[in-house]
Amino acid sequence: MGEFSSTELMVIVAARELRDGESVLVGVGVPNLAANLARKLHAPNLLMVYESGTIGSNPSRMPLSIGDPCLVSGAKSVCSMFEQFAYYLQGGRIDVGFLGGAQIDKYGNINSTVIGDYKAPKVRLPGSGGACDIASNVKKIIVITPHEKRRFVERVDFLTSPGFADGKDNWRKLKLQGGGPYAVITNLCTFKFDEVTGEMTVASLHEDATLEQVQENTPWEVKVADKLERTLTPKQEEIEALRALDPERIYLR
Amino acid sequence: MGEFSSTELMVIVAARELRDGESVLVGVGVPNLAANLARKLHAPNLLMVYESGTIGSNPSRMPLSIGDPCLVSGAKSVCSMFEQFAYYLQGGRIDVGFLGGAQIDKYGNINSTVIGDYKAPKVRLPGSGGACDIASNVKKIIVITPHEKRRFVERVDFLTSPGFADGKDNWRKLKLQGGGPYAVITNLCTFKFDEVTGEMTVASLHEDATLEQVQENTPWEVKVADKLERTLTPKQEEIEALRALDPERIYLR
Amino acid sequence: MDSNKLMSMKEAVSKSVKDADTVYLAGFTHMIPFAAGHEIIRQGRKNLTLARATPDIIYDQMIAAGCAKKLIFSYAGNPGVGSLRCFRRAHEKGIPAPLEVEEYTHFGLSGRLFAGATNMPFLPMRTNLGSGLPPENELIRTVKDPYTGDEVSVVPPLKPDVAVVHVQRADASGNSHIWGITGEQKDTAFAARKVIISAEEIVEESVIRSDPNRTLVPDFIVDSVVHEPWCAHPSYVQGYYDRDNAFYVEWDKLTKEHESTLKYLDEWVFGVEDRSGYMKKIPQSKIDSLKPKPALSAPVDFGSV
Amino acid sequence: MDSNKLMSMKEAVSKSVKDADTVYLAGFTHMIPFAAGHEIIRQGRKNLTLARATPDIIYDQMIAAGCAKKLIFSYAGNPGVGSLRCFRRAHEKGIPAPLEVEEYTHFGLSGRLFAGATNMPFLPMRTNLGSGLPPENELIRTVKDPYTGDEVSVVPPLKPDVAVVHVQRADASGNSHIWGITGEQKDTAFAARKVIISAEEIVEESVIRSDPNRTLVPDFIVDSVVHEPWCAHPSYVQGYYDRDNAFYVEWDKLTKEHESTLKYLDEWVFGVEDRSGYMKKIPQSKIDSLKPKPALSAPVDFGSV
Repeated sequence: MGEFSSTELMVIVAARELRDGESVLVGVGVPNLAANLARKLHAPNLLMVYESGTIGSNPSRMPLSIGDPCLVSGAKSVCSMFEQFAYYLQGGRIDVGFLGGAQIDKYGNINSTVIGDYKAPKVRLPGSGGACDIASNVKKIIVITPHEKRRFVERVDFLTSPGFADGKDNWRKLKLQGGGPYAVITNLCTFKFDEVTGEMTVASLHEDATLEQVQENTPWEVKVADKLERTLTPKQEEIEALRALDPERIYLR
Repeated sequence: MGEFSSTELMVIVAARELRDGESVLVGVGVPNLAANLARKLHAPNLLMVYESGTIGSNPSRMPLSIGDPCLVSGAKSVCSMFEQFAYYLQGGRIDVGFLGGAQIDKYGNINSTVIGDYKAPKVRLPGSGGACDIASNVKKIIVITPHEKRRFVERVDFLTSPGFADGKDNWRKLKLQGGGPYAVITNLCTFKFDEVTGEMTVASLHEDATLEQVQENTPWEVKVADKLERTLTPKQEEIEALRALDPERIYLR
Repeated sequence: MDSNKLMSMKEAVSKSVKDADTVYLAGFTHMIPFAAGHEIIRQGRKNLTLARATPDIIYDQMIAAGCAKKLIFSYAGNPGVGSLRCFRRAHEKGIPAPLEVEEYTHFGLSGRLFAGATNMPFLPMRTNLGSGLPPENELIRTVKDPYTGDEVSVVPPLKPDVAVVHVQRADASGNSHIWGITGEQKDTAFAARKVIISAEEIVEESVIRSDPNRTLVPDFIVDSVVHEPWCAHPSYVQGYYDRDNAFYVEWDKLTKEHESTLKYLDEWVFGVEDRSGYMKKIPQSKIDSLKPKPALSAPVDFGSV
Repeated sequence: MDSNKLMSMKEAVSKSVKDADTVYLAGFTHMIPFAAGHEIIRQGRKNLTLARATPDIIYDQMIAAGCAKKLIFSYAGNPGVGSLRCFRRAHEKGIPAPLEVEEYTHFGLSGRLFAGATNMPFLPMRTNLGSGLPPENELIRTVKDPYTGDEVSVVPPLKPDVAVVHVQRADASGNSHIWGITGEQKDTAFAARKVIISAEEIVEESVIRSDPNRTLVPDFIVDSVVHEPWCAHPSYVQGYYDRDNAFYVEWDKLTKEHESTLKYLDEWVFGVEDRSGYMKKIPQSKIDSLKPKPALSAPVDFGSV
């Protein structure tokens, strides 16, 4: 991949998954870039919502944290933290939520809490924040993550945010109102999820990545979609629009 | 009673029950007069709260309804209807609440819902509004009511707002956070409530009213406090301050 | 998502309100969308379930006009005046048609809306116990508190089919600034499947975005926006007009009989085309007398970087 | 009720914060009351239960200083930067002392505060099920929904002993205008037994009363009012100052070792008398660089009659 970094590739692929008019719960960093990019390119009416309670934000810079006042200046509406989770997320008003984490398994369950044992952690991570709430309530969960063996695991050390549990049948018993995981976007491929089993399935390979590479970096036997696609190469227009969003390359390393 | 009407008497007696610094949930009409009178006389820091969500109101006229914008102009704070009931009443932040109704029994239970049968009403009254919520959550309930036989009843047709249920022991089992009925102020006397049984008890006789008159207008055998008091006659200062609050005599008929 | 949702009240009602819908016209005795109620009457909607904490005169009119089969409420009075005679006539005597009631305390009803707006499974609350209301309403139930073992009263979410929310100012896509007594406006909008915003003023999006904390209803939950000055007459709108109290008092006399009520409806609802036709019938001197003196809020600074 | 509650942060902390209290310094990465945290450290409070959705740098400092025995939280990171090293050192290695944790999702923790603020017996919520959090936290329980029969996750109210809420402007008795990201400020104030308000500006009561919808905290639940400009540095305050992001990045380096952290505390917390002493150590050029361009809200009219 010559003209763009793997982070740039992932952000551009993620931006393409967003539809005009959708409401997106955005985090800081890479998801923020993906949402802003989609807004500039094909989804001008994408509604950006942040878990700090800002609705229809129009940030003048890359927000430094979820509580950055630049998410408020010129926003459509602001509400309290509890109200954001109650009226918007639990209210079923959010179409897409971005999640990340230290580990993910084949059903899209995510760990952002702890490496090792919960009571005697090897590495204590920040924890759920809004992640579990987002996973439980949005129509589509999108995960952006580098494709590394330490991140893709057979079993997460701690299940912070539910994907399709240990399969879609048991997930249904939880009666979460959300639609569950929708896409996992890595530097190698885009996974979608099997409609019946809820298992992660390679849907599209990026650039010159191969199924072998994907398998090498995934500890379980990867399922492949019946119609495996080849991801469209990022266009110059996409790359330029993206770089203009992060001129200091804070996130586009 | 020569120089003041029985309504004026009741309002003045009610105003005296309010302590400086207390928070009072005020209704329109007579309770509004009592609270404003107390504020002018001995309780400048009385906090007036209305169920429409206004806190620290400073109305420039007698409010026309609970939703009168004059309760907002110059108030300390305003919140939504649900928030008023949740943060203030259920939050245990209100000391005194005024209630009225068509019927009251000897435990201070109030009916403001229906005369006759609920399903086939003889007279359909407005219903609880916030009354049951107030009765369940304030520290002291004060009732202002003309002393009439049709209002004081053995058993209310419908129990809208709980007083001491059918006695304080059973009331305790409801585990309401409020303190229950505190005073019933009529044109003849002030009732307080027996600490053990929760029964209405004549605490103070107004002007030249007699226990016989009270008994005649109360269908059960009235209990009398060990130390029965004589209500202080309204002072000129009280009467004048009250009349200035309702110059058009909308409520002071 | 169409960002310009402006249309007439006639179009908005025709598009969003169907027979047998559950309808909630918001406003806790403040900013009651009378113009929407009148348009629903003119369009002859039937079998509606009317929900409002305080039915007020507007639902009295809709009940008299025969729009309603059921009322969900917490205080059915003419605020500051007395009874709602049309409500009572329907409920007590079945005139013009029997009226079913479903009744709560204010906390119970506003709690149902809050639970509807936030999609809570149910709302536990410290009220109802000891009252005669729960035995008459099987939707008021109890659960056992898993922390104390106590019995706790709960109510279910209320999710109206249509909400009409009147606001002081909105932009063309429906972002709405509301101030003064905000009542159940926000909760009603979030609880409902379809939302009609009517506004005293339509302003530029930049006015809304200059103060996002004031936006209680964001555009993406709004279906229609109606520019409807004086929508709330005879009720009040903070900063715009006072209540026409003489009318509230007069309503008590106008509605002594069902026939006299119909005469009012004939003249003031069926006899006009829309709200501007209604306002033309009101003397200018009356209109002038309802306008308040201005009292502007101190500005705040939303600057960030 | 004393209507003038103005005092220094030193007096307010001394009066309201006791050893072993549960303390909540509010602010969802915005308007974090750093000055209150520093004063609590200076006064040597011990065995505190520190509650905050986002512990942020301020609790990292209090943990390093040995004030805390327990942390109640939902996201323990350095927002936008990475880890909170002092939190991790205490929790993973017991340095300077073991740190117990009680952990929720953001909705769970903000829901506990909401339930505390409104004195709800418990709060049912659509989250937690399927997550590994409930098995590790016995306060997250379930009840059976009396309408659907489904299992529903619930959390209990959280009622801190003391809340510190930083606001843009307050009057001397504590009525507080808050705007921008209002986070959990209101809920924290209502949930707590004692409330300390710190404000960028103390204004006349008339300024507050010109816009009562903006008053998220009313005076009668407030115990102390502290006029503390720049209280939230290095975090941000809408309309007043931007985040000192260089410090957030630097904190990651400063805290690589417990000893280097103590060195920071010696200089910037123990080495100054109060917030104004702290601010004197910051170059004017840095202070100037954090000030935003003004962006005033469009006024609204609160006129009634």
